[in-house]
Amino acid sequence: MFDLYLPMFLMFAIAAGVAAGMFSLGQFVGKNPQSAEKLTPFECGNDTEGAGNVRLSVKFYLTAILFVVFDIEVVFIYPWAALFKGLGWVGFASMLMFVVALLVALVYCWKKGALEWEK
Amino acid sequence: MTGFSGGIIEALPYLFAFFVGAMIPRRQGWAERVGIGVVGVLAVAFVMGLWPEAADAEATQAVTRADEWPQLLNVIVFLPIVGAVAILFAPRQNPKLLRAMTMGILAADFLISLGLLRANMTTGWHFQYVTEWLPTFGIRYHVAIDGISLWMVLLSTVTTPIAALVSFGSIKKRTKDLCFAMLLLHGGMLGAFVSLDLFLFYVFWELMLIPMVILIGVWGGVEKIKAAYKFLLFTMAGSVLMLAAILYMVWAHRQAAGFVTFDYLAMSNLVLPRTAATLCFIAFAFAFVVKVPMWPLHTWLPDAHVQAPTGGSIILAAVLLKLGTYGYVRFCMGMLGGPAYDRAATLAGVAVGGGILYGALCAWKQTDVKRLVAYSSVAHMGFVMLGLFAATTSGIKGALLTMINHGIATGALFLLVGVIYDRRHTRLVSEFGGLAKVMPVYAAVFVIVTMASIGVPGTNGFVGEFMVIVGTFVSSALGRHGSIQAVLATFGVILAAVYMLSVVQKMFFGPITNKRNENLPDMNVRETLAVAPLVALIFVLGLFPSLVLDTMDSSVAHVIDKYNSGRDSHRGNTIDELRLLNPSPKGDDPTSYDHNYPVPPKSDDDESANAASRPLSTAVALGQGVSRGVAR
Amino acid sequence: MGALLGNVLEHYVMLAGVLFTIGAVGFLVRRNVLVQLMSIELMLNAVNLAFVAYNRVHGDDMNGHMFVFFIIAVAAAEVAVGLAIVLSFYRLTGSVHSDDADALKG
Amino acid sequence: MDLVIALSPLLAVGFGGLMLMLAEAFGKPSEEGISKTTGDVVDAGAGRGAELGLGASVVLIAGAVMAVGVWIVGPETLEGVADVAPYLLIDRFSLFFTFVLCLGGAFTALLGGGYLPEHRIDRSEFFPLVLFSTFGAIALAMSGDLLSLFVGLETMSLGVYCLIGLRRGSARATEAALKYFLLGSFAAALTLFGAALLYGATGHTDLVGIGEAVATIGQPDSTVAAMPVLLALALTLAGLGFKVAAVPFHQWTPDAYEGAPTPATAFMAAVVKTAAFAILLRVLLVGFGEERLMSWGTGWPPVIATLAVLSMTVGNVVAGRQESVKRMLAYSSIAHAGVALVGVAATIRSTEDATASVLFYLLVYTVSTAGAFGALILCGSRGAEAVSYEDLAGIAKRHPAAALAFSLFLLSLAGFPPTAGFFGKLYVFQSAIDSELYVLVIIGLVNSLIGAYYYVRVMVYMYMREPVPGAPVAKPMSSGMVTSAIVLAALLVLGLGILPGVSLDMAIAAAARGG
Repeated sequence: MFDLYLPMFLMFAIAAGVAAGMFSLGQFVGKNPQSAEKLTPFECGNDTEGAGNVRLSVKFYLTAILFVVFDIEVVFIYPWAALFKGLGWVGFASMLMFVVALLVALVYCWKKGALEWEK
Repeated sequence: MTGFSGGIIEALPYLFAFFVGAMIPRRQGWAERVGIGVVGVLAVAFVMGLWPEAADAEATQAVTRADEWPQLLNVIVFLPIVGAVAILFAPRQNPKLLRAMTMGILAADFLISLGLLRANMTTGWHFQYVTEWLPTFGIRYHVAIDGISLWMVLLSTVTTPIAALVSFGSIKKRTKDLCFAMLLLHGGMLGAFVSLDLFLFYVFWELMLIPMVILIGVWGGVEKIKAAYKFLLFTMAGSVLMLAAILYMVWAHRQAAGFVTFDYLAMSNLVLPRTAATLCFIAFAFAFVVKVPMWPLHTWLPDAHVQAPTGGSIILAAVLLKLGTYGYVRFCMGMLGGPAYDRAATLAGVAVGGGILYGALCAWKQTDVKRLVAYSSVAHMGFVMLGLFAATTSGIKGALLTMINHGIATGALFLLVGVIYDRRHTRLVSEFGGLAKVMPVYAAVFVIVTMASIGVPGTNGFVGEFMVIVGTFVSSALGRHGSIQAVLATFGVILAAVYMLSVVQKMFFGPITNKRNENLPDMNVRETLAVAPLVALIFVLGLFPSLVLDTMDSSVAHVIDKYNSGRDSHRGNTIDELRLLNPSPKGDDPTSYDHNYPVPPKSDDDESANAASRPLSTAVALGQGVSRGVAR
Repeated sequence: MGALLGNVLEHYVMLAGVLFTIGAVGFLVRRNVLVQLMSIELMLNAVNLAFVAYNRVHGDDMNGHMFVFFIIAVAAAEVAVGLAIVLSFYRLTGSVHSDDADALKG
Repeated sequence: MDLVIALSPLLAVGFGGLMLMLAEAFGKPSEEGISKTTGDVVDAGAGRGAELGLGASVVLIAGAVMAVGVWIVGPETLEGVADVAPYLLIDRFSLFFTFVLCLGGAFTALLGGGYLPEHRIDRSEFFPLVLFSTFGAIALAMSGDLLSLFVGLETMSLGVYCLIGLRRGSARATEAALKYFLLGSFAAALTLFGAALLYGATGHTDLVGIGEAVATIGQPDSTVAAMPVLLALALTLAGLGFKVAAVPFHQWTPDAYEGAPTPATAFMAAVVKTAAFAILLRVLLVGFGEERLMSWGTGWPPVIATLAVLSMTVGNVVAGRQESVKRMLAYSSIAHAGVALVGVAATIRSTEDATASVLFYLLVYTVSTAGAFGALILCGSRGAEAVSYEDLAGIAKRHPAAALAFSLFLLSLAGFPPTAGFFGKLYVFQSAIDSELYVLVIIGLVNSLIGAYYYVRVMVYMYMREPVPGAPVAKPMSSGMVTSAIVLAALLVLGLGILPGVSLDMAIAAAARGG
């Protein structure tokens, strides 16, 4: 059983060794002065202002969640699409109800202003 | 007789609903009043529809005696309850109308209950009315009276109007709640006295609780709430155990006879295994002993009386205590005779020692008149229970008579205490002195009622206590203790004289010690009108007790032979024997006490079949439904 | 029986059990609400793994896989609602520490 | 076509929910709605609470009426029912529960219609959420398969999480939602893992298949191992125990009940608990209904009996010491769950009677609790919501009708005779005595004694206590919808109390003929 997966284990081992090697080399070989100026977060050259965790506006969260929720429904449409021929009208009607429910949800979100990006 | 009045009875609920609906005053204009009246009628029709049996009277398969009108008891019990509901719709703003309605309903109820006296009390149940209430549970609406409960009903219909008359005099605020509580309490008590179905009895037994708690709690004295809680929790604790015993007996009857029923006749026909019978007896006895109250569980009574308003404590003393003793006669001695016989001697000792003697000594020490009268009623109820434990004819008759006498005498005493409380707003004996000079009529009435409560020959108290003591002397249930207990009870009578006369002397005779007592007004018309019937009854019953005693003969004899048959079957049975006493009761002849004995339902799905359960098959059917059809 | 060798099924079920216990302990022990959310997701995924492994054994019907689809969909909805609640909780109390949720006492 | 008739209650509630969502999104906000909202996006449903509440209650009452219709038509005769069979079992058992759940949902919608405008909570998403949660609850009550059990459970719970967290402004509501969410999803994960083990052990996900496979444990040719089934039984009991709020899993209940707006609390106490009991009964009686599992020695009855005793005792004792009436009602709902569990434990011998008693008890409990919360809402108005005992002091003088209604529902919850609560309790204890669980009955009766104490304590505050001069006094509010909900609940409580014949036979029929 073990010999079946031997090549895979070897490949993992080599990858891990290379990655670990790069890090440890940088750590032991180079000199890294801990000056205060070096420890500030790097913001492409200009210096930082304001608190660390800036308050993100809700719209980022809203869009991400709406995407996740609506995208999951695709999971149900795939098997239905694969057997489309076999299911006949009953299958079509039930999937129609499913899609209508999603449509109502989408219209609701849209009308409630969840999809507005810039006011 | 029944043709025309039957028609009225059928139309009564609809008329009543229309009258109540149309009476809501705030709506101006006739259209709205008629409209609401019609809605009321429709509501009653809907309720009638829900309960088909009640609509057609002949569904009641039991034909009662020819000369007795079957609906009489229903009218007596449900008039106050329907009246209480009607009071809710009456306007809150004018108390005069509310008081008039309540007094009218109570007076009507009293007059109707006089109709009960017309039938002579031969053997068997009278004015019996049976109808199916919950067939699947074997619960029937089964009401009837016999020699015992007849006088309890009359005592209640006499004292409640008097209590209402007095409390309307002294209580001016929140009259609507007062009327509602009084009427509901009255209906509950009457229902408990007449019901012969254990479930119905339990419903009325609990229905009485809340109005009494409201009476004590809303218009009571200083710490009225503590007293109300105490009263509620004591009684609830008792009735909860009784419910468990009822449920067990119903289950046992189902095993023995095959069909489920809550009926008293069936339950009294049942012989339980020895330990189960004793446990059920303890549960029932506990519920009734709390209510009586007997010595260890009496602490709620003085608090309840001291805090309750005058009207409330009159009803509490006159009728509510009798439910405990009536319950003991009917249910403990009637159904569980065996264990009652075994425990009779010890319980009688408690009744004499704890009730009569301890009660008298406590009364003697009291400074507050109302608390004194409360302890005196503990002593009197000790006499009643002693008579019941003696279980001889004269003992039980004496006990029943003492119950009526105690109701009259103590009711009158509380009424009189209320009279001086309204004037001086204090109940301490030391506050009063030499009232006889200031209030001669009041003093005279008080002395007469004290004579009755002490038991001076010529008044009703004497007859009852004398018969109880004679009964205890010759009782077989008490065995060799009987004579000692009789002697101690007689000594108790003397103690009663001691504490009552000492109070009368302190309050009425001797010089007027307190300035404020100088110009107290004597009893006004309302109070005299209220106490007059009680004083009259004291002398009527005192001189002609046979009026009451003769009617009890057949029912007391019935209780005693049930008690003895229970004793014999209990002594004879082995540990786990469960059988019916007489397997073929004659259910249809009106003169026997087994009239309207519950019969197994004749419907096709035989009751005993689904009693034996089949756990898995029904469960599978439950989930299976039609899912078998799916071929996956 | 599916094509899988008998004892391999135990490996998968063992793994699912271990993952589930990690999620449960993580939920009970950790105080940060977001970590609790993540540990619930971990538990749900452990259940997914168990379902797929068992479905391989009861080969003929696709019950296990169907279950997994529904679990994934519902888990997504649950996360959506959970994050909304955590967000409003964070807005009000300024912290995601579940010990701060002590406004309701008694 | 029969399928549409059979599923009509479910479809009605679902479709009603969608319509309400659209109405809420597209409706024009009422004029005073605009003035109040401060946010830039004016909520279309702002100020529309009353109308949406009415719409939601109409939809739910229609659902209840359809359930009765299908009951009269007789679900056995509709053959279309077989297509959707293992997932949604349309039989008398689920139709009875559909009726009770729709009734509970209708009460919540009515109470919400009165409560939300009064307390300026302008989130009229409340009503579509109530509809979707009831949809999930009905699916849960109908489900005969672990899959639809999970989906129904989650649909109901997600709706309720949002219902609780609706008042975004108040920290208490958000915290209540957070606690309920965390524990609820934890419970769902436990149930799921139990389902996975069951599927693994028996190869079936539908309850009847599991029941038969479990019955073959121990026979020589059986492929089912006992260990995973017992573990699954434990996990499912734990998961459903959370939902039913039995004692060891009840920590979330008081906080969630107190933090949530009162109509949401009524919904949780009535509908969520009833649906959880429906599925608990079905899972235990069908999935684990085999004699060995159902016997007192080896099976789940002792577990259920212990849960019952713990729930009743802890629920009653702690409820007695609460200062807030809402929290007291929360603990009392735990105690009532305990009594219903006594009925479930009683199914070991008299299965039909015990199941019917649990069904009837849940109907009575739903009506009384919804009425009690309604009366609590009626006793408090905008600034002065009635929550603690002191708020209710002396309200009998100011608002006698509300005080009388509240007392009626409290008496029904306490189990006093003329009301339905007494009959429900009596029926459960009678079936428990038929199965010879005497100790359970004694404990139950003693607990109803303790219960009577703190229910009457509320009445004492209302009738016999005067409000403390300084304390804020709850002014009773006047709202047609809340009053109509209370009148309906009062009629049902008294009707079921005095004439329970009709609904009792329905409960027995529902429990007996599963098909």
